[in-house]
Parts: sequence; structure tokens; C-alpha cells
Amino acid sequence: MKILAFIATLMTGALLIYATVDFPDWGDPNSPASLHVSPRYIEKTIEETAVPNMVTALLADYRGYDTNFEETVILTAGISVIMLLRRPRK
Amino acid sequence: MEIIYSSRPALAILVSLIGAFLILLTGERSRNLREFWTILASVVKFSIVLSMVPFILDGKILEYTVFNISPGLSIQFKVDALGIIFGLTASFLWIITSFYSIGYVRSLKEHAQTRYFVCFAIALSATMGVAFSANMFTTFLFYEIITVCTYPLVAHKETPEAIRGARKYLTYLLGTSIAFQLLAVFLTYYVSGSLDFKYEGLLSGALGSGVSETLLTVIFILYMAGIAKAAMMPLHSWLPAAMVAPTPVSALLHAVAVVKTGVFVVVKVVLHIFGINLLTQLGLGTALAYFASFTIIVASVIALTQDNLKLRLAYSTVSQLSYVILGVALLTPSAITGSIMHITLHAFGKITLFFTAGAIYVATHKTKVSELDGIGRQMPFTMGAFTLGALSMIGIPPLGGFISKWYLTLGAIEANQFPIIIVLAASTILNACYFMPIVYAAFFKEPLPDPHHHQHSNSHKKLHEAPALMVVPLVLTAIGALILFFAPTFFLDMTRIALKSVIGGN
Amino acid sequence: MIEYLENIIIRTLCRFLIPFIQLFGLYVIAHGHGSPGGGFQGGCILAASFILILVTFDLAEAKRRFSEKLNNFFNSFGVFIYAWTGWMCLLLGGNYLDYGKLSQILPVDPVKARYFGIFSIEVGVGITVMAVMVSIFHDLITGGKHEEVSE
Amino acid sequence: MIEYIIAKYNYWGYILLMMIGFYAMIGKKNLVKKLLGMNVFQWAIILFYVSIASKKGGATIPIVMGAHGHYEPAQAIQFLNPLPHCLMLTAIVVGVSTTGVALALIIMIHRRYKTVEEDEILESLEAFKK
Amino acid sequence: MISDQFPALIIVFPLIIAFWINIVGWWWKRPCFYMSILALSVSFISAIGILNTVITSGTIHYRLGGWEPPWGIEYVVDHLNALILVIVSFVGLVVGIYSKKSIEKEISEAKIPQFYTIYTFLVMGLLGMTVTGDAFNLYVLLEIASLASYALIAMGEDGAPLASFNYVIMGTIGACFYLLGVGYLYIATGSLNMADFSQLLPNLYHSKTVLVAFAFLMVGVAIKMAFFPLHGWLPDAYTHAPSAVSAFVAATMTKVGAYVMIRVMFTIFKPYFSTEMLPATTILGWIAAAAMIYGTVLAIAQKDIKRMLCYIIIAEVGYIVMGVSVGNRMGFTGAVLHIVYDAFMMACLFLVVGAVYYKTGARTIVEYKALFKKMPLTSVSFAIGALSVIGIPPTCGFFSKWYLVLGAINAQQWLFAAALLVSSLLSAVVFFRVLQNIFFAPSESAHKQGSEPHVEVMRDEAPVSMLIPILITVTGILLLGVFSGQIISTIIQFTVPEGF
Repeated sequence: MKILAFIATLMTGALLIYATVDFPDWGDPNSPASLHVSPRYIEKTIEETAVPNMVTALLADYRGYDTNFEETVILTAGISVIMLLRRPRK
Repeated sequence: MEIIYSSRPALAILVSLIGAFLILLTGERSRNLREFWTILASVVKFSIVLSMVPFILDGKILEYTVFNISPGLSIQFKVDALGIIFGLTASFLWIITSFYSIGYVRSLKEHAQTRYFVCFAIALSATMGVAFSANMFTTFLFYEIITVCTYPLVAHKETPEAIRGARKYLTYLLGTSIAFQLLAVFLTYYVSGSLDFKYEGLLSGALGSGVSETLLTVIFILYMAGIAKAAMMPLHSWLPAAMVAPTPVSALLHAVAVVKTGVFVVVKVVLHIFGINLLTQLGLGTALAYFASFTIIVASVIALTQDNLKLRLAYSTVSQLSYVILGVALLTPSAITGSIMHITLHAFGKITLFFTAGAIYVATHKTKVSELDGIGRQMPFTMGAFTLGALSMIGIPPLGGFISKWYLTLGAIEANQFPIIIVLAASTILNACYFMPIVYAAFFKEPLPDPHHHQHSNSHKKLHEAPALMVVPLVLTAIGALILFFAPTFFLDMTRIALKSVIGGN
Repeated sequence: MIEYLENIIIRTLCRFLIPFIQLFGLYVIAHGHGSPGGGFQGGCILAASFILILVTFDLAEAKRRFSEKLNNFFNSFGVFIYAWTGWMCLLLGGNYLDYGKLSQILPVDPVKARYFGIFSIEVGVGITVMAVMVSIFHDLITGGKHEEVSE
Repeated sequence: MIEYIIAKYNYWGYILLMMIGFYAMIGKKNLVKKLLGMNVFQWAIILFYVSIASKKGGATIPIVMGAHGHYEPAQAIQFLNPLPHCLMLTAIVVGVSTTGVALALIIMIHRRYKTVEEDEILESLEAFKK
Repeated sequence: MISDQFPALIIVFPLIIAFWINIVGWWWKRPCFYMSILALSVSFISAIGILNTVITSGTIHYRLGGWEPPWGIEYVVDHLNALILVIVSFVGLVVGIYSKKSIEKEISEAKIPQFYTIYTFLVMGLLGMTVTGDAFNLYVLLEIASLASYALIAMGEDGAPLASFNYVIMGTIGACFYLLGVGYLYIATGSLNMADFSQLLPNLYHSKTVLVAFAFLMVGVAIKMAFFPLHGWLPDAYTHAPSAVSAFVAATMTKVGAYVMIRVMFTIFKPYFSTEMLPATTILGWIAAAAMIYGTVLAIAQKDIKRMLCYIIIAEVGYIVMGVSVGNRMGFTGAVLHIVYDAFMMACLFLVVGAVYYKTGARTIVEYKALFKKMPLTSVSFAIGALSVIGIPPTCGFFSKWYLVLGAINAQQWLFAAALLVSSLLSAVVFFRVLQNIFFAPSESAHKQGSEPHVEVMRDEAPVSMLIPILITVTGILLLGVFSGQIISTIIQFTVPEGF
């Protein structure tokens, strides 16, 4: 079992390293990640949402839907813990 | 030949489904009403089937499409001569059987009678579906429905050996049909892009379009292995196992509906899927013929050794079914005539025999051949009918069985397959060997002291028949077997029409 | 079940400290626009203040400050604020979460309306995160047996 | 080769973390250790995302500075990529929630079997069967 | 106007009701059930509306927050996920109605509000996974669905928490692999939108990053849909869950997983990438063939009926993947058809098992002896569901298998077809063992013939609120099959990816 786990881990690691070979260098300003969609967030945030903090604008507006369900996730967790653990009050 | 679009085939199938539903609704509350539904459904069904006959006699074809699943794949009914012969036989015998089984279940006080009648009705509508189906898809669909809805009938007694028998029944029929027949259907669809029955044969053009002979042979073998209902030799043993069922079930289903469905599908596959020319090219017909004749002989020999009456009848059925297969396998006009005729004629004879077996069981609770000594004096009508049926099985004029054997022999001569003629002769002798002793014992032997009935010794002297509801039907079927010899013209015409469509000319 | 710190210094200190922590949490929520922060971070800080009550005092005290009912109400209500903001955009004829439409009811232009929409959902996020953190923490440390602990 | 490795060094870091977490999740028998492994695993992914966001060359945190009302227009090169940060805020919350539920489950399991060692639990189940 | 908002409504209406279920339930427990039914029925209606709109006027694009993709998140609803939406919301509604009685029996009365809140979240999460067109958003909703199912499964009887914990571990591995795959795609393309991916990726198909991303996405989804070598968590989890929960989860969760797999293979990546450039489909096909056999064989070995059905699910997932992997029109049609039909079959079977458990507490095959005399309707429903799983016409299971086998034959994959038929045979063995026990068990009434047919056995059917859902699914099983033609011609034929 442990051996299997170890082999699986090694295989995953090998796969990850293999993938990393084609990554752009770390912090490369010209990597596709920094060129495709993110410039708009950086440059247009002010005139589109009047919010200086881009992360907040992105979190709550451009991708507000994600955040909505992020909250739902944590609410689900809370209610689940209540349902699983809390003893009903007599 | 022109095609008429009519919903009658669908109605013929629907009516007994509705009947089943009504039976289910009525249930145990009022038995007479329930039985009334059964009778009504059977009569209506028969009249619907009968109403289609004139069209067929004018050489027309009735067609009805229920719905298309996808291009080249639809649930569709097409009534031609071949189908109508089978349909008529089954639906007519259903009427008689329903009377008979009412008598049977009531005098034996069977349990779960509602289930019994419901399954019976469904089985019959599925049989009609097979008889009238226009493509292999519909055929397979109803073939499976028959298997599933007769399973409760075989397991009806719910005793351990009944359940064992039913399991064997299911394993053979369902297993082979899913494993082989379904695969064969898939391959047919793959090869020809359609599943419709064609008179010249659906696959007849396949060789031309570059399908390898081996593939076609494989498909053919898969079909033959997949249609276990025809009870060819390696896959026959479900039929004796199914004899645990109540006798009416064995009578209608395992002498007419189920097994005849099997051979009917074989006939369809040979004539309308492969077609005569293709099979002669591949030389598969002869192989099938020899296979069938092997079954005929061996089954008859086994039948000789059986002491249980129903088992003996079962093995005789196995061998008689192979007559039909043998006929179509010979691929000559007279042989095919013979086999198509045999579907009907054997039905009448064999159902009579099963009815008598049931009647004897109900009257005296005897199941063994060795117990039947002198029973003829006690149940003269029953045993008289038995004699007629037996003669018809053997094929002695003036009884129906003679006609089909006659045509089969002619066909064998046409195909100049002399070994086959010898097989036919031998099997005739064997039939005589396993039927005649029963008749002889029944009428001319002194009855042995009866362990079952502790009455004083002259009890067997006086008449002790089964209830009239059972005796009348079996006498009727026996007479039917007799009539069919003197007035076979109707069926012969039908067969001729069917043949014309297949072979062309007359 | 749990060893509570019976240390007077810590208690007084915390009693003194907690309001400031909560104030800071509110600040982080409110200023999530212009400075690092936002609903999630602020909510966590608020939750930390209540958890501090629990570890320095006991569960009864913590519940007196922030009752179970209220907690349960909050953890749903925060998300409700969020979803309701989206719904108002929906009802005002826009798509879900299209804050620009809020300008029809707010006295501002669409862009500024987005600003306020973002603010309201940040508040919602903060409330939910605080309430859920606290309730999870309570349940986990007590194994759900609140009443046994509080007596 | 060496500068190639240098160029991606914190990717190697997250790979290492990830392998540790993964091994703990599938290799360890202790449920709590499994859970810790799960956390390491998730944080490794978060590290990966965040390191996508980085930009060399004087890029700063993605907040436009300036007095109220008037901000100078922002250039993409000046600021880090905000998208991964936003995604990871979500991922963090998801991780927290999963951990919470998993801890609750562990408490339930401990209540029932009085242990969090998987094989001991299985033994007690076997004993319960017999 | 409201019809434009259906895509939002289907998700957001349950969301906003769920909070109130939780809040109201704290003081007043009775309305919780009705509120959740209201939410689910609204999303079912809007799912129907979406399907209708898609059929009439093609794919729907819905921009959340009004931001155009790829900057904002958008819903993309084409024929495929419209169909899945209808199925999921339908099963959710039906099981919701069913759950009233069984939940009252199986979990403590004080926890009912939380139960319905989380149940609504679960349905909503699956619907959201289906409807979204954004890869990361799919991850978030996947986590909602997973968390909800962890909690609900852990509410089951003894042994459920451990099973649920293993599910947590496996599920998190799956979700994290999916997240990692999305991250790789992001670092390679800089986008998160599925349509955008399919635009940007073809130039990068030879980048190692993209290849590994594909691998991680597939593995993650495979874990979530319990595909054969990674199915370990499923039998325990679904066996111990409360009956209503396992009915819903078994019917829909694996199906949605299969849907996501189809999206990954044919929308995020172009079909020719998945079928030709990589041997992915071939490998999948072989594993799927193994899965069919494995699942049914282990199902034969089981005594507990629920567990037996769980292994059947594994085999069914194998069917679906096989249909996708043969890579032609017939097979794909069969796969989508099987997703739909299998949802009905599994719902039916699990609901029946739950109803029997509710009435008699029976779990093992032996305890089902002579059930027919006690609960005739339920037994007949079970029989029909079983026949459909075996694939006996005219039940719907036959038709989907028909297309699957034809697809395998068209692809010249004889072994796949053979494996499918063999597993059908084995499932026949599996189910007729049970059916024979239900219908013909030699109970005392059978032997004393002459006695009036079972008067002494008193009928004791499940309550109506459980019976009606069962009967609905059964009618679905009986009717859907014959309408396969219409379903395919109106919906499924548009879902087949180009190049097939």
C-alpha cells in the first residue's frame, strides 16, 4: 500500500516536472497569463468600476459569480458541521 | 403485390394487452368476469386475425408502422401469408386453450390465477407481434417479451424444482438471445444498414457488395444458436425443463406459441434475411438440414426412454420442431411448403396430446406412461383424442401430419438428399414406437391396481372423465387435426402465396 | 471538557482588546476597495475576536455575546445580502449581479453604482465568513455538545 | 541548464509540496495525517497559482494609488496579475470549508470508534461483524 | 423577458430559497420541505424552458454581471447541457418529494432544516456545474456539490462517517487535480473560458503543459465520476448514505461527471485532439470495457442490494465512457442516451430499495423473499427497473445499449461490443437472483395449494408520497425508450461533436 502510494506520488511528480518544462519563466511579464485577459482588469478597473483595488473589483464584480458561490461553499460547510455535530437542543 | 396500410395487426396485438389489463383490474374479486375477459380477448383477437385473411388471399400485404426509432430501424408490422398462417393457428388455439385452462386451474384450485391469465394474455400478444413483425428489430423485441412474460408461467408452481426449471428456461432463452441473436442482429444491421425482411433476402446482395463469406456464415451460425426457442439439439434442454409448468402452459406455449415462435423466426431468417440463393451459394442450407435431422433422430430416441408422459411429449416436440427447420433448410419449394404446413399441423396434433396429458392428470393424478394401462376404458374420449393426435404426429393418413411429411419427403427428393428421406422414414418409425405403446396400453391392457385411488377395484370400469371444460377442447383439436387432412386447401393456398413471394413463379 | 485560562490578566487584556479587533475588522471590510482587504479578510478578523472570547472566557460567555440563533441567522443572512444584490439587478432588468443597473435606484451613475454594489456584497461576505467561522469553531472544539459545556 | 532551473525555482517548490501532500493523503493510515496532507496539497496548488501572477520588473500589488477621484491611468506592466489572486481567495475559502467538514467527520468517527487510525477502525469493524 | 433569465433562475432561485429554509427552520420546521420543493420545481420548470429555447433558437449565452467573456463569467447552454439540466432537476424534484417520509424516519427530526438546505445546495451545485461555461466556475460549483454530498452521506447509518471521510479525501484529490489542470491551461493560454480555450489551444497542442493539463483534467473528472480504477470511494459512500440521498446522488452525480468529461474532451479540447492526436479515447475504451465486466462481476458477489446497485453504477459509467470513446456518431448518441436513461433507472432502483427499507428494514437479497405479496407495486417497479438495466426491450435500457453496441461495431471494436453484451448477461444473472426471490420465493402460501391465493398475506405498500415518485420514474423507463427516435432527432443529434 505504502509502496503503491509512493509510486503514484513519484509518477505525479514526474508528470508535474514534465509539465513545468514548457512553463514560461517565473515572473515573465510576457507570459500568456499576463497578456491575454489580465491587462484589461488592470487598466480598465478604474473607469469600469471605480474601485482602485483590482483584486476586490475582480473578486466582487468581474468574477462576482464565483465569489457568490464561494460564500455558498462556506455556508454549506457551516451548515454541514452544524448538521453533523451539533446536538439538538432539548 | 400492393401494400395496404391498416392498423389491424397492431389491434390484434393490442387487444390481448388490454385484456391482460382488464384481467389484472378484475383480479380475484370476480373470477367469472376475469375469465370472461380472457375468452373475449381471445375471440376478438382471432376475429381480427381472420379479418385480415381476405386481403392476403388477394395477394395483398397489410403494413403498419408504430414508430421509427431511427432511420432503418423502426417498430413495424407487416402481415403476409407466412405470418397469417402462424397468427391464425396461435390465436385460434388460444381460444380453445383458454377454455381448457379455465377448467384446469379451477379443478386443481391453482394459486395466483390472475398472474397466470395475465401472463398468458401478454405472451399471446407478443406471439402475434412476432408473427406480424416486419423487421428483425421488432421480432427480437417481441421474442424477448415472450421469454420474460412466460417465465412466471413456468415458475408458476413456485416449488423448488419449478423455480429450478424456470431458471434453466430463462438462462437458455435469455442467455442465447442476448449473447448470440442480438449480436447477429447488430451484425446484420452493420452489414446491410437495415433490418427489414425482404422476400429475396435482406443479405442477398451482401456477397456482391464485398462482405466476406466467413462473416455471413458467422452471422448465420449466431442466428441459429441465438434462436434457442427452436430447441435445436445442443440448446434443447430448456424445453423438458419447462415441463414443470401447468399443462395448459406446456400445451399452448411449449407446443404452439413459444417453440413455434422459434421455428417461425428460423424460417424468417432463412427465407427473408438470407434468402434461398445466398444460402445455396454458401451451402449452409444442407449443413442446417443435417443438423436438424440429427436432432430429429436423437430426440426421438430420447423420447423412447422417457416414462413421464409430458417429458416424452416434450422430446417429441423437440424432434418435430426440427422437421420445420429441416424443411426450410432443404430450400426447395415442396420442402418449404411442408415445413410451413407443419407449423400448423404439428400444433394441432401436439396440443391435443398435451391436453390429454393434462386431462389424465386432473382426472387421475397420473403422470407416468407406465400407469396408463387400461385408462382408455375409463376416459374413452380423452384417449380417443390422444390416438388421433398420436397418429397425426406419426403422419398416418387420414390425419394432418401426413400432409406435411408428404411434402417434406417430396422436397427431400427434389433436393435429391436421399439420407434425409431415410431420416424421415426412421423418425416416423420412432414416433410410432413411442406413441403406439401408450395407445395400446390404454385400450387393451388390464389396469393395474391403482395406488392413488383407494376405491374398490372396479372404479376404473365406470366412466371417469376430466371436467367437460377440458374434454371438449381436446376433442375439438383432435377433430381439427382430422379436418386439416381433408381440407388443407386453405393452408396450401396460403403457403403457395408465401412461396410465390419468396421464390417467384408459383 | 476544555481547560479555560483562569488568568485575570489575560481576561482583562482581552476584554480591553476585543473592541479594537472588531473595529479593525470592520475597517478592513469597509476599506476593501482602496486598500488591501475585503469581506473575507475582515470577516476572519471579526471571527477571531469572537473566538478570542471563547478561549479566554468560556462558551457561555461567548454565547452571551453572540448567541447561537443570531449566529445561525447571520451565516445565512450574509449570503442572502449577496444574492439579493444580484436579484435586484435581475429585477431591474439586468443580468444577475449586473450592478450597473443599481443606478436606477441609487442616486449615482452606473460606474459608481458598481462601486456600491461591490460594497454591499463585501458586507455580506464579511457577515457570512464571521458567522460561519465562529459556528464551525464552536462546534469543533465542543464536539457539538454546547449545553454540556456551558453549564 | 542551471539558469533554466533558477528561472522556475518556485515551481519546483510547489511540486515538492504537492508530492508531500499527495503522499500523505494516499499513503498515511492516520486520518488526521491524511487531512493535513490534504491541506498541504491545496496550499501547494495555491502557491502555484499565485506564482503565476508574479511579474518581474517592478510590478507592484494590484491597487491603483492616488487621491480620491483622480487616478493616473494604470499600465499592465506596473501591476501584478490580479486574476490568480482572486481565484485563490475562492480556493482558500473552499479549502477552509473542506477542512472544516473533514474535521467534523473525524470527530464523528472518533466518537464512534474511539480512534482515528484507519486500520484499527477496520479491525473494530471486522470484530463488529463477527 | 423572464425567459431570458432562465439560466440564472435555475441556479439562483434555489440559492435564495435555501437561506430561508435554514433561517425559518430554526424556529419552524414544517415548511422546510415545501420550500425546498418549491425551489426545485422552479428550477425544473426553468430547465424545461431552457431546453425549449435551445431547441427553438439554438445555444444560449448568458453573461453574468453583464461582462463579456472571456473577462466575465458566462453561461453557455447548448443541447447537451440543456438535456442534462432537465434530467438533474427532474430527478432532484422527484427525489425531493420522495425524501419527506424516508428522511423523517432516517435522520433526527431536529436536523431536517439543515438537511433540506444542503439538499437544495446539492441539486443547485450539480445544475451549476452543468450550466456554466467557465472552467474555474465549474470547479467552485463542483466543490459545492461535493461538500453537500459529503455532509449528506455522513448522515447515513453506522459506518457512514468513515465512508464519507474517504470520499472527502478522494473527492478533494479529484477536485484539486481538476483545479491544477485548469491552472495549467491558464498558464498556457491566460484564459479561463471554455469557448476561449477551444479557440486558443489548437496552436499549443504540442506544448507539454497542455498535454499534462489534459491528463490532470481527465483524472480529476474520472475520480469524480467513479471511473473504474478510481471508483474505490463509491460503493461504501452510496451504500451507507440515507436512501433519498443515495437515490439522488447515484442517479445524477456520476452522470454530471460524465458530462464534464465530455466537455473536457470535446469542448475545451477539439475532438481531433482527444481522438487522434492522443490515444486517450482508445485507452479509455479499454478501461471502460474492463469497468463493465468488473462492475457486474462484483455486483454478483454482493449480498446487500444497495451495494450491489453501487457496483452496477460503476458498470454503467463504463458503458457511457465506452460510448464516448469509440468516437463515432452512433456511440456518442448511445452515450448521451445512456446518461439520460441510466439516471432514470438508477433513480427508480434506489428509490425502490429505499421504500422497501422504509417499510420492512430489508437490506439484503435474502430479506427480499416474497416481497411481491407484501408490496406488489414496488416489486413490479423494481422488476421493470432491473429489466431496463439488463436491457430487455421495450424498456429504455435496451435502446441506449443498442446504439452503444452499434457504435462499437462501427468502430470495429468487436471486443467492446462483446464486453457490453457479456456484462448485460451478467447483470441478468445479478437481477434475476433478486427477482426470483421477490416473486417466487417459496413462501408458505405457495405450498398449501387449494388455499385462496394469498389472502393471509396482508398488503403493506409504501406511503403514497414515496410510491408516486417511484411510479413516475417507472413510467419514464417504459415510455422514454420508444421515444428514443424523437429524443435523438430533436436534441441529441446536435450534441455530437464535429468530426464524428
